[in-house]
Parts: sequence; C-alpha cells; structure tokens
Amino acid sequence: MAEFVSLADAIAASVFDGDAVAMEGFTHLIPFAAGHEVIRQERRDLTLIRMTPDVIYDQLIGAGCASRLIFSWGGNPGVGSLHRFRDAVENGWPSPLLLEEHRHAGMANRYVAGASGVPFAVLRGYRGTGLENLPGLDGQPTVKPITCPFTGETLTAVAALRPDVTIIHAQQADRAGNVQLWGIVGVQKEAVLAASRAVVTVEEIVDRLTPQPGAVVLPAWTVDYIACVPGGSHPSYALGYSQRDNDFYVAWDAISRDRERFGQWLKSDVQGPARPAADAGAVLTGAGNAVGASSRSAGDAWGGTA
Amino acid sequence: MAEFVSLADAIAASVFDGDAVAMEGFTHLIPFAAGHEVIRQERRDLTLIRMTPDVIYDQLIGAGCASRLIFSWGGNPGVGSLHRFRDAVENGWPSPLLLEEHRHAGMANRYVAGASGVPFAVLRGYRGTGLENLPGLDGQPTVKPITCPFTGETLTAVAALRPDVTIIHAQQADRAGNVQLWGIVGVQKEAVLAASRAVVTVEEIVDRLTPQPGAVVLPAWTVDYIACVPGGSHPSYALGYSQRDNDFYVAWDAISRDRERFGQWLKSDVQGPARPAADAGAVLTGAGNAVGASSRSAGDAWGGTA
Amino acid sequence: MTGTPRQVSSLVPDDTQDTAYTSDEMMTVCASRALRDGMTCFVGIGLPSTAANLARATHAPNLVLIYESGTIGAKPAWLPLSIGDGVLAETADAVVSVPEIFNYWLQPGRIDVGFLGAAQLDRFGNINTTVIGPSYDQPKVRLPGAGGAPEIAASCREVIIVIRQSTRSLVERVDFITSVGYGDGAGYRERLGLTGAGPRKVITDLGVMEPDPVSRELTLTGIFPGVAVADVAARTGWDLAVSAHLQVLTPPSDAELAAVRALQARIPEGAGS
Amino acid sequence: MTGTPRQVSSLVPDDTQDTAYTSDEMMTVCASRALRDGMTCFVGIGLPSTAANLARATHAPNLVLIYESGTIGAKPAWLPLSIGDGVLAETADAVVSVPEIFNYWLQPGRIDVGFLGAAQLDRFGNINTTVIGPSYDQPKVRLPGAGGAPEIAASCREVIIVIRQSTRSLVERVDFITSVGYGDGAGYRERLGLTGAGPRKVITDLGVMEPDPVSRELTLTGIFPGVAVADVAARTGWDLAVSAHLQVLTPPSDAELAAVRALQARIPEGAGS
Repeated sequence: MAEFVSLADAIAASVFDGDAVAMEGFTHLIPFAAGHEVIRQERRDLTLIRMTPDVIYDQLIGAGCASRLIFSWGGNPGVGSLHRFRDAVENGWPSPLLLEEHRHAGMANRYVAGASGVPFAVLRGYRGTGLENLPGLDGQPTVKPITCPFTGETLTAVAALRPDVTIIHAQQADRAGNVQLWGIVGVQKEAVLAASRAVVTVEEIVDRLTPQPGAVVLPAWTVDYIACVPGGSHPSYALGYSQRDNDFYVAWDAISRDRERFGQWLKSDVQGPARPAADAGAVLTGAGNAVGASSRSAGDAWGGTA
Repeated sequence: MAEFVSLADAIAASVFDGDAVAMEGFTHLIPFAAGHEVIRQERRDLTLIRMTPDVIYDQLIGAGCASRLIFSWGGNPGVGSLHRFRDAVENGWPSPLLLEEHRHAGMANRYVAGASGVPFAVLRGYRGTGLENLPGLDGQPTVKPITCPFTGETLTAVAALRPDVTIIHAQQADRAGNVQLWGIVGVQKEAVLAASRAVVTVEEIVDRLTPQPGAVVLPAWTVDYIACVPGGSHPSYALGYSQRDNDFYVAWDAISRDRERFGQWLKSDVQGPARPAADAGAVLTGAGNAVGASSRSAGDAWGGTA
Repeated sequence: MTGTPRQVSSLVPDDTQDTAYTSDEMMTVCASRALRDGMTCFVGIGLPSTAANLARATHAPNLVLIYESGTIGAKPAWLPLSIGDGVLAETADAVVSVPEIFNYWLQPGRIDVGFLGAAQLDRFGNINTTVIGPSYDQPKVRLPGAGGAPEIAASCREVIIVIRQSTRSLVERVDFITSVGYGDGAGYRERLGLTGAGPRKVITDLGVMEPDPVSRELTLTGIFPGVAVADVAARTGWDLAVSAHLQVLTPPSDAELAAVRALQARIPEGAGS
Repeated sequence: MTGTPRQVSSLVPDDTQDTAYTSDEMMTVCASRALRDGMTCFVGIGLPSTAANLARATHAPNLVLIYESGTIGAKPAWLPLSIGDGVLAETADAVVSVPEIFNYWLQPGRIDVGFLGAAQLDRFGNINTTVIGPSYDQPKVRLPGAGGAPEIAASCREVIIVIRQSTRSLVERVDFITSVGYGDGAGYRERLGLTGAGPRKVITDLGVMEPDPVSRELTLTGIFPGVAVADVAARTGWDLAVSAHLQVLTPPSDAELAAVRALQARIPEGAGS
C-alpha cells in the first residue's frame, strides 16, 4: 500500500546496491529527480533497465552507479549520442558496462511478460538480425526461437523482465495513494506491475483524481512509495504541467562529451549543495508554465546551443 | 476506411453464410440491433464467436443462424440459463450446435493473439481442468502445453482467433469515421483488430470526438462500416446514453424457455414489420433517459417478471 | 445464486422473529466475515458480490472489489445484477480491458482472495460449472461454462466458495473439472504449478468446510446454530469428515442483518421498475 | 538526421538563387513524394518525420502519422524534436501504450509504410544502427541501437530509408544487422517469415536506389539534377548497379520548398528560446 515519503526516503527504502532498477517513461514523464537522488545516495553495481537509456541513464552511468544495462535504444533523442554511455562501452570509463541489448518490441514484451506473471513473451522479430544471438547479462540467451504448437511456424520468445524496483514519474496521486498519469503512457504500467517494489514521484497530490482521457491509473496497493516532486521529470516533461526542455537535451551533448565537464555538472547540479535545493526549488514553482519557464532558464544555464 | 451506411447495408456487405462472426461487448455495449439484422437477413451456418454468448447469441442460435459456437461463458448474466443455447446443445434444436469451449482468459488471449498477428498466445491456466483436452471445431486442439525455453516451465498455448467479421456497438463516431467507446471496454479493440472486416453501430455521429476517460479509440482506417443505431445495444447499455435493461434480461428467461413463445417473440419483435420500425424508432429517442425509458417499456411488453 | 431466499425456520428461535434470518442471509454474512479489510477481492456475481459488498459496508470499508469486466476498486452503491453494470465502471478506481484484467491483474497472483459460486463441488474443492452428466458431448444439463472462474481458482492467493448444500451439488467427484481446487489431493496444485493456495473456505447454507491441512479433503469445521452434523452429512455426496475442533458459528448480528437487507433493498439510481 | 543542412551549390543553377535548395531539402521533398495520401506511415524522428509532415502539409493531407511513442494519427503543427513530444499526444487520434503500438499496430502488418534512417546500409538494404567495427563487444563506435527500427523494417508493408551517401555509410556488408532489409538477397525475407515487403526506396542526398525486382540488390534508379552517376558510384561502398531506366528526379517545386521551409521555421507553441 502506497506510503507518502520524501524522495530521499523513498530511494533509501527501495534502491539497494546490486539491484535491478527500471526507471521508465518514454520521452515523457522520465523520473530524472529520482535518478539524481540515486546518484546522491551513491548506489553502486546497479543493473539499469530502460527501453531508452537516454540522458537520465547517461547521468547514472557517468556517475558510476551502474555495472550492467538492459536496453533497446541508447541515444539522446533528436540530438545524437549518449557520450557517457559510449565512454563506458567503448573505454570502460568510469567502469565497464555489461550490456543486455534488445529492441523496443522485445523490451516492451519482456515487461508485459513480467507484469503478466509468465516467464516469457512471444513475438515476431529478431530473426535475421544480430540481436538474435546476443547473450544476456549472465551469458545465457534472453531471446530464443519458439515453435507455434498449432501452425509449426517459428516465432521468437523473449525472457520476462522482473526488476527489483521500478521508478516512474506521474502527474498526480490522490491522498489514498492512487496514481494517475496520462499523455504518452509508454510502458510504465507494465514496468510497475513487473517489479517487486515501485516508487512514484508525482507533480502534485490531489484530494481526488479527476479521470483524464488516455490515463493509466495505478491503484494505491500496486505502489510502495510516493514522493511529491513537482518538476521531477525535468528536462523531460509532464503533460499538463510542463513542456519538454529541448534546449537541455541539446545542451547535454556538450556537457556530457567531456569527462571533466560532466564531473563539474555532477558536482554543481546533482551532488552539490546547490542542486538538491534546485530540485526542491521545483517544488515551489508547481504546475503549468512556471515549471516550463524554470526548465528553460535551467537549460540556458547549461549554455543551451539550440 | 470507414464507410457510413445503413445497418441493413452494413450487414449485407459484411456477413455471409458460413462466416466466423464475433459480436463483442462485455455486458456493456452488446450489438443487439446488429444481431437482429443478421437474423432478419437469414444468415445461416455461422460460426459465432463471443466470450459471453448471452441473450444476443441465444437469439441468433434460436433463430437458426449458427452451426458452431466459440465461447467461454454461456449464461444469462445474473439470471440463469440460456434456454435456446441449451436446447441446441442438449436437443439439437433448431439444429445441432458444435462447441469450441474455452474460458475467459483463453478467449481474451486468443483475440489478443489475433490482433497481434501471431498464431498463439501463452498463459497460465487450463492445466488440470477438463477444458485442457476439448477439441476445437475442426477436431484439432486449440489448447496445448508449451514449454518456456528459458525456465523449462510448462505453460499453456491457445490458438489465435481471427474472425471473418467483428461487429461491435460504440457510443460515438466522428464524421471522419473514428470510433470512440468508453466505460467497460471489454475485448472489443482486440476483436476488431483480429478480424478481416469490422462493423460498428454507434449511438451518435458527432462532428468531433471529445476524448473521454478510459476510452478506446478505433481510427477510421481500422473499421469498414459504421451505422448509426441509437439504442442499438438494448437491452445491454451504452454508458452515458442508456442503462442496462435488467428487466428484459429477467423477462428473457420466460420468453426463451419455450420454443413457441420464442418463435412468437422472433416474429413480432425481430422479423415482423413492427420490429424494424421499433429498432429504427430507437433512432428517434436518441440519448440518455429517453432510451432508458423506451427500453423499460419494451421490457414491460415482454411481460417483465422482475 | 439469485434464487429466492428460503426462510430457514428451524434456525430461528420462536421468540426472536425480528432477528429471523434466511439461510442466504446467514451464508452471505458468513462469507463477508471471511474478508479482511484492505484485501483485494475478485468477485463473482450473485451471493459472492453481495457478501463482498456487505463486508465493504461493515467491517472492511477498504476492501478492493475487482470484477472480471475490468473494474478495479468498484464501489457500487447498490448491488449490480451483472458483472458489467454501469455502476461498477462509474465508481471504479480504474477500468481496464478484459485481456488486461486477466493477464496483468489476476494471472500474476496479485489478488488476495477470489470468491466463487459452483453448480457442483467435490470432496477436493474442484468446481464444475460446465456440464452435468457423464458425457461432455451429450450432457444431461448444459451449464454456462467456465467464464473467469478457472483463473480465479488458479491464481488468487486464496479462494472462497459459496454453494448450497445438497447431495446433488456436493459430490464425490465432479462430472467435469471446470476450475481446479485440490485436484486429487495433496500436492496436486503444486505439481501443476498453480500459484494460488486454493480453496480456503467453502460456505454453504448449513456450515463451513475447510481443506484438511494434509490431505486437502474438505472437512466440516463450522456449523450454523441449530444445524446437526448429521444433517450436513446427509446432504453431502461423500463421507464427510468432521473437524475435531468443530465450531458453532455466530449467527448474524442485528447490525449485519440490517446491513445486508439495506444493501438488497437499495434500488439502482435511475431505475424505475 | 538533424545535422546542419549543407548547401549543395552544384545542384543550383546560378540564376535561380531564390529557389536554391539544400541536399537535405531535396532529400526531404523526394521522400515526401514517396508517400501517398491516405497511407498509414510509421515515422522515425529527424528527416523521416520532416518528410512525412511535409507530405501531410502538401499532397497527402490524410496521411496517418504513427510514432513509436504510441501516438496514432498525430497532426503536429510544428516538427517534434523527439518521438515523444507533447504535441504528438495532444493532436493524435489515439494514444496507446508502447507494448500496444508494437503488438497490435506494427507487428500484424497493418501499417502501409515505415520510414527509417540508418547509420550504415548495405547492398541488400540491411540497416546497422548498433555498432561500427568488426566486434560487438569492442566496438569502434557504439551507436544508439535498435529502438523500434527492426520491427518497422520487418512488419510495415513497405519501407523507405533515408541516408546520406558516402562510402562509410553505404557499405558492401553492414558490421551488424540491426534491421533486416533483403538479407543476402532474393528469398531471404520469405524464408524468415517477415510479413512486410522490405525496402522500396532508399533516398540519399544524390538520388534514389530501389531493389532489383529479382536479385533485391539496391540499384540506382533516380538521380538528382546536376549529379553524375559516377559521383554516386564513387560515394557507394559497393559496385553500384544502375537501372537501364535511370531517371533524373524533378527538383523541389517552389511550393514544396516553401512548405518545407515553413515547417522547419515553425516554433513550438509556448517555446521561448
């Protein structure tokens, strides 16, 4: 049953060294503030799981939190490479990163299998591609051919994903702990239902959820911890509350390209005394354009190049 | 791409003797008016597919339209038996009815497989039950054990469903032919996407769809024919437009128990000159309580016993 | 499960006519007591739905009701006739598709308790709702079939079954296994890999049976006031084992009776008949 | 696909400075022309998204745009930077989950055309977006990976690929097959049971290649005005076959150019920078 706590307490209670951690959000509603808290609490040896390990996992990988990554697309959307991810894979810096690489359809179905309590999912795909034969993290395959028992056709089985903990960001929780997210809802429901523990940061806590078109509702009894972190998905966005800070994504290219500059950013903007205040500062700006504006000025501070 | 036609034209263009026809709607939004049109057009030798072949299929079976039934629960919800269904199974009247019997989870997943373009779905279930070993309509199994290629665990595979035509009722279509339904959305999306052809009857046609919480939207290019049939789900209901006519469901028990009384009902209320007018008459009563009221007086006409 | 309640006069002392109760009321109250507050409960229509809503109206206000129509956390103000009445969707925390309710919610074993009726039930808690008679192809009585029951029986953490006691309904071996209880006894569920624990209680109009912890055979553990063990045995189709710790169950309290009657008297909003 | 457009001055006659166009503009226009009105189109970000939106703004107003973020029938008023910008969700006919977009919409082959970019492309239209270098484990360049591209390549009824022409990007054999084109040639897709027909057009900044109907080898069938076949061959990593029916492609019309520039100039609503 959902418990309302601070972000720091939520992470301290649910993310442990060596855990398999999924932070989901498909471009929209990415739980950046929670990711920063994981960096601040210096978790190590994590298996990071995410369909699109974009800027959020570039930060966690660069900060040395991860030793393994399960993913299907590792780029800075619309911008280019993830330099910290590449540095880890190409040069082993700050430490080697073992990969379990899939594709979106495979990752999505692996979460579906996890959420459904079955050990695998069936799809078309993988056949004829290099991804068909890559080993999983433990050296065992997570992709295998499977024969339809009715038609004899060969399809593909992918192994279920069951994170130790899934962390997402949502627009709202009500006081009973029911969570509502809407807009692009991605794979968050499946990631939460597949996990042993679930943490949700929200833009706001409301007396009663007003049903929204296209919304996913996670009942309180499917969530463990809820922390109210307005702006907690910046530079991603929360539909109805903020806009995607595209400037920051563009600026990240230069920040992350250089190890030293990345280190400075980490110190000043995540670990340093300034950043927790800034993350908390977002609490004050609340909803709508206010967050958009603060996002954009933050983007400018990174020396936005767009 | 969706074409707006009359109900009679929609059925004439899409349902043919010998077809596999799915009419879906889980208690809510059951396409009764379309079912009556199939009876009026005297389609024969249909394979009827439906998770809950309740009163609507009792009517089609009693009218002699069906020779085969694929289903998972054949009762009058909250009332009792389906007497026409039982008469067909127990006594072969008006003609024998071959069964392909599943359970809800299996039927739902068979539609999911059909909608997903794969020949089977995997679930837990069937093991240890009599349903595990029942043959399909062609004598071949539609349920088989399947081994997880990763864990070695035995699960169950069910064969995909791919109806020739799926018929559903929805609240709204816009003028471009996009369809929106909400409330209990059941398995309609899957049934439409699994089928070769799709027919939708709607409560009303609107200029523009207003997104509704919990709605399923079927883009115009997934639908073949749309007919505006207000009240077209009576005695089932359309959330926001009408209420379930529980009296009719109770009254159906007496109407359907006796072959002769059923035949009279068929003549007077479906095939006769009165009934098409009454079905069309529903067009005039439009939305909200008006339909509820007409439903209820209709229920009284059946000699409601509730 | 919607038959007219029978007055069980033998259960009622003559001088307490105002607290007289029917066997259906006793069953309903007894079933509602088996639900604890905060549980998630997968509900079938009829008596299970009445009992679950009674629990929510009395001792378990935070009981989470889930119906196979995809309504999660429904809070109906009156008793629905079907599992898909509008009031369930309108009051639910979330409404999901039918594939989703089975795949994401029921199958993984995240529901605490499943609540089922049965046409036939056997000594090991197996349920038949498919056909009566020795042959599936030529049944004596064609029943509705499985619906969502097999998955509820397989996957809920535990199962409660309500059924009226008679030698026709409680049989040595069901004619057809629609939903698995304990199969042929100890170890059966484990061999099949069923994730739920199976039937915890069978509540009839005469008492309560629970599976023997070792053999899994249904054993009489509770009896309603005024009912004799011999009566129960006579209306059971197998040689009924009786627990050494057989208890006489507490009759419905005035508050419970008032609540169940209020619930059943409540008319759907907007209904005129 | 978001690099700064290069001015291709050689393509532009000196006396038509007002209609001068860049190679990216020519590619975009050429790609947009490949889309027919009423088609359903699965769109990748960057040039594919620009081209699809250009088609929607010009000759194909009823083109249905589908992004892997689950937005079906998106009608963005400006070009999104990512496949998940808010404008896509806000203007879509329907927004579905990521599992659903892949399982119900892409996998069954109901999408007419898939629109992809590539880091490396080979003679048989196979795409690499995973690693550059001979070894997956020790790559020279680690690329983003597959994303939704393999399913788009496998399941859309046909595929259009946009890529800049160079011997580094157009290679005899890709270092890693991320998304299958025609594999090793004729019959390959059929043997794997891939439901879509595969790449129909590869549009580069110099011209258009199409698969040979028999061998499936990519063959030069169109060339931009002012480009020599030898230039194209020199920037292709295999011995490029040239169609007997090679056509010189029509340069962007004034209307097309105006439309593509208007599209790229449009600022997201509410954006200040």
